[in-house]
Amino acid sequence: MNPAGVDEKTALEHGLTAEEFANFCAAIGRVPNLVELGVLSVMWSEHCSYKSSRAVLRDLPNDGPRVLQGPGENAGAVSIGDGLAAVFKIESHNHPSYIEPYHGAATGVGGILRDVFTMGARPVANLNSLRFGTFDHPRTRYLVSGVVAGVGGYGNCVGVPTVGGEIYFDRGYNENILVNAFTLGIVRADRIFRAEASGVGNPVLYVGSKTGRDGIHGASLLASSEFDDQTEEKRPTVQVGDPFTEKLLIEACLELMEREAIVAIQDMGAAGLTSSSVEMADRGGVGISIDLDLVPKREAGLSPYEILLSESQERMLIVAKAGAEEQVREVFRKWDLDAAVIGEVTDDCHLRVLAGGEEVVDLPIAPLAQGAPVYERHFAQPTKQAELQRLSLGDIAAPGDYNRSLMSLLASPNIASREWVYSQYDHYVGGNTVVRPGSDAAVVRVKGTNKAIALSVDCNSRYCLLDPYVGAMTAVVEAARNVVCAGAEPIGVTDCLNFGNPEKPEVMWQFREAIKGIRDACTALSLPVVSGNVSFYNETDGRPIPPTPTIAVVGLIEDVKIHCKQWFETEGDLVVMLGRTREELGGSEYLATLHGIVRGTPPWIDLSVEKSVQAVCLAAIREGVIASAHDLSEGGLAVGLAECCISGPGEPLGAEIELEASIRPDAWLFGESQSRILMSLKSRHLSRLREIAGQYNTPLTVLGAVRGSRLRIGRLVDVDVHEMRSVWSGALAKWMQGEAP
Amino acid sequence: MQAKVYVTPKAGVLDPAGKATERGLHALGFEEVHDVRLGRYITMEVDGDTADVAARLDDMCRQLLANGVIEDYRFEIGESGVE
Amino acid sequence: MQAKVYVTPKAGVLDPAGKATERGLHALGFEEVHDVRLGRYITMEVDGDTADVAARLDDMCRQLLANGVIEDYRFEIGESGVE
Amino acid sequence: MKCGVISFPGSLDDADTVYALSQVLGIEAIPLWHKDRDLHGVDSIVLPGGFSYGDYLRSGALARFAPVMDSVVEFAAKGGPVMGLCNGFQILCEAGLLPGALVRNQDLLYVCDEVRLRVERVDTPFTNACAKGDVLRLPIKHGEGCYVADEATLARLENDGQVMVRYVDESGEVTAAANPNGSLHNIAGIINAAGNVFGMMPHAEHACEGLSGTRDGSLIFRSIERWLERGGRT
Ligand SMILES: Nc1ncnc2c1ncn2[C@@H]1O[C@H](COP(=O)(O)OP(=O)(O)O)[C@@H](O)[C@H]1O
Ligand SMILES: [Mg+2]
Repeated sequence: MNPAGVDEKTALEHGLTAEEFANFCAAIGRVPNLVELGVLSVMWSEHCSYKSSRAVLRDLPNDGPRVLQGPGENAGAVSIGDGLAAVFKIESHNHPSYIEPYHGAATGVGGILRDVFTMGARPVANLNSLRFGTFDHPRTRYLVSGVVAGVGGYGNCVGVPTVGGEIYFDRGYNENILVNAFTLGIVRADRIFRAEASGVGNPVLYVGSKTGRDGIHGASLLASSEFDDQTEEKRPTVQVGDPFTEKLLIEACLELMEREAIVAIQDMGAAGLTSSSVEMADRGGVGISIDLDLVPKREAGLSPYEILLSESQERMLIVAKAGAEEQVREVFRKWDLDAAVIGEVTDDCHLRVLAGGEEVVDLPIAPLAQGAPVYERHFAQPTKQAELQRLSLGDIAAPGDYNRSLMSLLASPNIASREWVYSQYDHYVGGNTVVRPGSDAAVVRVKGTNKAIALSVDCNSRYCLLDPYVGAMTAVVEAARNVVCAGAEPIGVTDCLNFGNPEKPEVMWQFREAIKGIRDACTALSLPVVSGNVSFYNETDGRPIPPTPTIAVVGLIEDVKIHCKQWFETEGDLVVMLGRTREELGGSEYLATLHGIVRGTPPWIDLSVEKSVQAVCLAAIREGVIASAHDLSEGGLAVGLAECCISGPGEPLGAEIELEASIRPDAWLFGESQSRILMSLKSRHLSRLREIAGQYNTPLTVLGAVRGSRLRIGRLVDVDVHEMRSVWSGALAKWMQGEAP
Repeated sequence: MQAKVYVTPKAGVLDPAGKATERGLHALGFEEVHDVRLGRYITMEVDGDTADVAARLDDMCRQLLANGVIEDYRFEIGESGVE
Repeated sequence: MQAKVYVTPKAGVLDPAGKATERGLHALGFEEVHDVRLGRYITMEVDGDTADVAARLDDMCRQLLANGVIEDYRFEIGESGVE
Repeated sequence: MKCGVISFPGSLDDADTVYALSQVLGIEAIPLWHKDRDLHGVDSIVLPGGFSYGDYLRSGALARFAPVMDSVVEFAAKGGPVMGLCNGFQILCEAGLLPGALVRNQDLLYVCDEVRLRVERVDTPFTNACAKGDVLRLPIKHGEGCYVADEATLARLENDGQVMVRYVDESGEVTAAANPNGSLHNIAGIINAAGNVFGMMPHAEHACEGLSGTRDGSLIFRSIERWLERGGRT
């Protein structure tokens, strides 16, 4: 055992505080050596230990009748009946994607896929949630094209359809973009695999790609410290993804899982071999001993430190049943992949690592894992918050020309059609896609059943900046509403909490407020949060990003045939709106785009009203009384109507809408009041819809009808639908070419 | 002038394409090959004289032709039409 | 020995990647470039002596490294470790 | 009909093709493994889409050396119907069973979309259930679908009617706007001179069940079925 203990200075260089280092030394009764310090530093990094968030995250509801696996495993799982489970999780890859957009985004997709199939689930759908700076920033176009190409490059080649997502542009992300990737998989409920090592003497196998110097101190440390001018030096540590190998790894692992060979399995993500072995041992209350000489390597001369911390992609760690080694090798040989026994499960609850016959690590598991610090960080409302929320509508002039206002909103980067993005993603592979990107939620059929899953991911970070509590609630209810508009019952949530530096009281305040918002919204809608991810230190030169708690909601459709899309179907149908429009313009896209104002309070949410609105919509779709349903979000009623006219695959349809001028017209047209859904239906179904709405005493307004080839709203708006479509659908491509549409 | 640009994966950076190609060559019976690395070879005509063409090419490589994070590049400048 | 293989689009065959790269360079203000062609640059270590390595490389190119329908190839063989 | 569907490492639409054939169209589908030369007595073969061997060097370049391909070449030489979709098309070109090649899309972007295809020939094993000039709706999803060939080859393809399907607009017209990847002459699919090897970029297998709209892909598989039932005549 190499005794050369390290000093405090080295510990600080590894991102530990003096106190943390002292505590650990006390816990193990000696000073760790350099390799052990490397292990400690990644295990105690924010990324792996959740030391700043764990205490707060406890507030999130994560239980419910459908929950099969809550937070704590590689991914969450909820029952969808028929003995099947939906396994899903969302994860961030923000800093790597800023440094190398293509491979950063690609390896983000690869990582989340492994989290899901490591549980035995076949990945069937991906979503991606993206945030970039504005187009006047010199790097934005480079970052957007790289990230989108990377998400597609990996997902398309690995054979999992990318069926939805979101993309927003805001100054606040100019130097710190967000790339959050979501994967959903399907597994037999009684065949869920977990990462809990057990069985002293069981072999530990390493499978997948060989180990190289990739990403050493990459994800773990990158994601745990702010960006500064030193960042350049971290560049070479960015990993490169190999989706082809991942595809083979998926097939090999799922095939092996059909046999009775596996005790526990876990992907090697951030902090690779170290975190996977420590976490597996910790969950099982056992020890693990591995010999680095047996690890398949890509290049010569890797030090024990490098091998333990390497973040080479497409690798998994398996605890197999004693005697099953050959079975494992056989399956991986079939798929032309490496499989090597590198160690075994032990009873001493230590991590022991051999290299060249020498023991280079001998650490007790407990202090590395549960022993990680938990901080109650200080929090304080930003002093400017009240000022930020002050908005006097009186000073805001109503537009002279509402047609032009609508057109410029349709061309704005945050509202324009996302087709430029999702046309670069395969949304057919797997053969289950029912509703492709372009409607409120994607719908994916569950093979072998009549069922389908609806998916949406959402977050309006402008709302979150103005009021993180309301903003986070909105993210939950909008994602749920999107799923409901497709005809699905929301059954589970996963969240990706992207925030600034948690050591800053203002950021911690934003974080705590957001958690409260998610908690209250999920509780009201009885939605369990079964998995998630926290990404702190999203700052550049001290400026935090707008708080961005991204929420993905998974919904269940009992009969795949009974689902709904957002666009108008037939000339002559009635156009109605569920919910009520209030005079709310705070934080709206309208104020930001047309008045350059980002302030005020975001639209308020009455959770009981939201609940009723969703219940009415779901009942109406299930009874088959409505032809289309579209949730109202950015751009409000006018933009929502426009999208219903032009977002369908066929010829665009017009509409004649009456104006209800009870409030100021721009608020009525472009305000973003929550809990509203636009529907179209046959007039003969109106009375039935009224009854349903009545049962939940939910306001229902008949706005007009689908008619002609122009969108007419009172005497304020009158535009040709083809004109609208060409502007809306071409805008993002134009922004990407550097032309403002 | 004629310019030839060579873009290669940085040493140590994973090169899945090279890896797959090496495997393919082995499968075809070319066991004697190893360390296969796949890069790009870009040829172009550039107006201007050697000195400033070199400077411009360096810009092109850094801005577009090579990805400095994972790739190295070098270039040669010669008279047009000469192989 | 070290081998360098150059694979280039045949003259007359459409080279969309080269065209797109040229457009990209022009967009960045490098108007002086034209006839941009995008090819592959493959390096590898090969055991054996020059003579038979050359023959083997030619096989590799014809069978795998180049697609004769749209691409030309040539290669150089040198001592390992020499740039 | 007993249709073989080959799985190469990195094939992605192989399972979907087997599903479309057996579960949707009620046609017997036999999975074929790349390492296995045995064709298990199939009477038709589909090379599915995907990224065989990662498509890292050139799409389709490595797959053509898989052991099963020797049997495919033999099968094709005897006149057996062989169809390559997307990556399968690329493999058939690399294997020299079809002329020309498929290179990066004109704008270098991967494209996933639904396209219109005009059927140029119906006296073939793959299109006899269509009418000449029919406009089919099929999905595409590829990054290297730009069909290229030298002038002589192109001329021969056009003169001998080897162009099977072309990208067109709703009204069936060949336009630049309807061309999703820059393919010469808007070519989406071609057939060999002997008339038994067919490759196209669009995905017939993803347009059989009609989950997200079109069922036009089933026409292609039904054509093969009919052709076989008629003892190899259209
Ligand atoms: N990055 C992306 N990847 C795939 N699909 C996307 C992406 N961004 C947006 N979309 C799709 O575009 C459509 C519109 O997105 P969005 O405006 O966020 O819808 P909503 O406002 O209803 O949540 C949705 O179908 C969404 O899935
Ligand atoms: Mg949204």
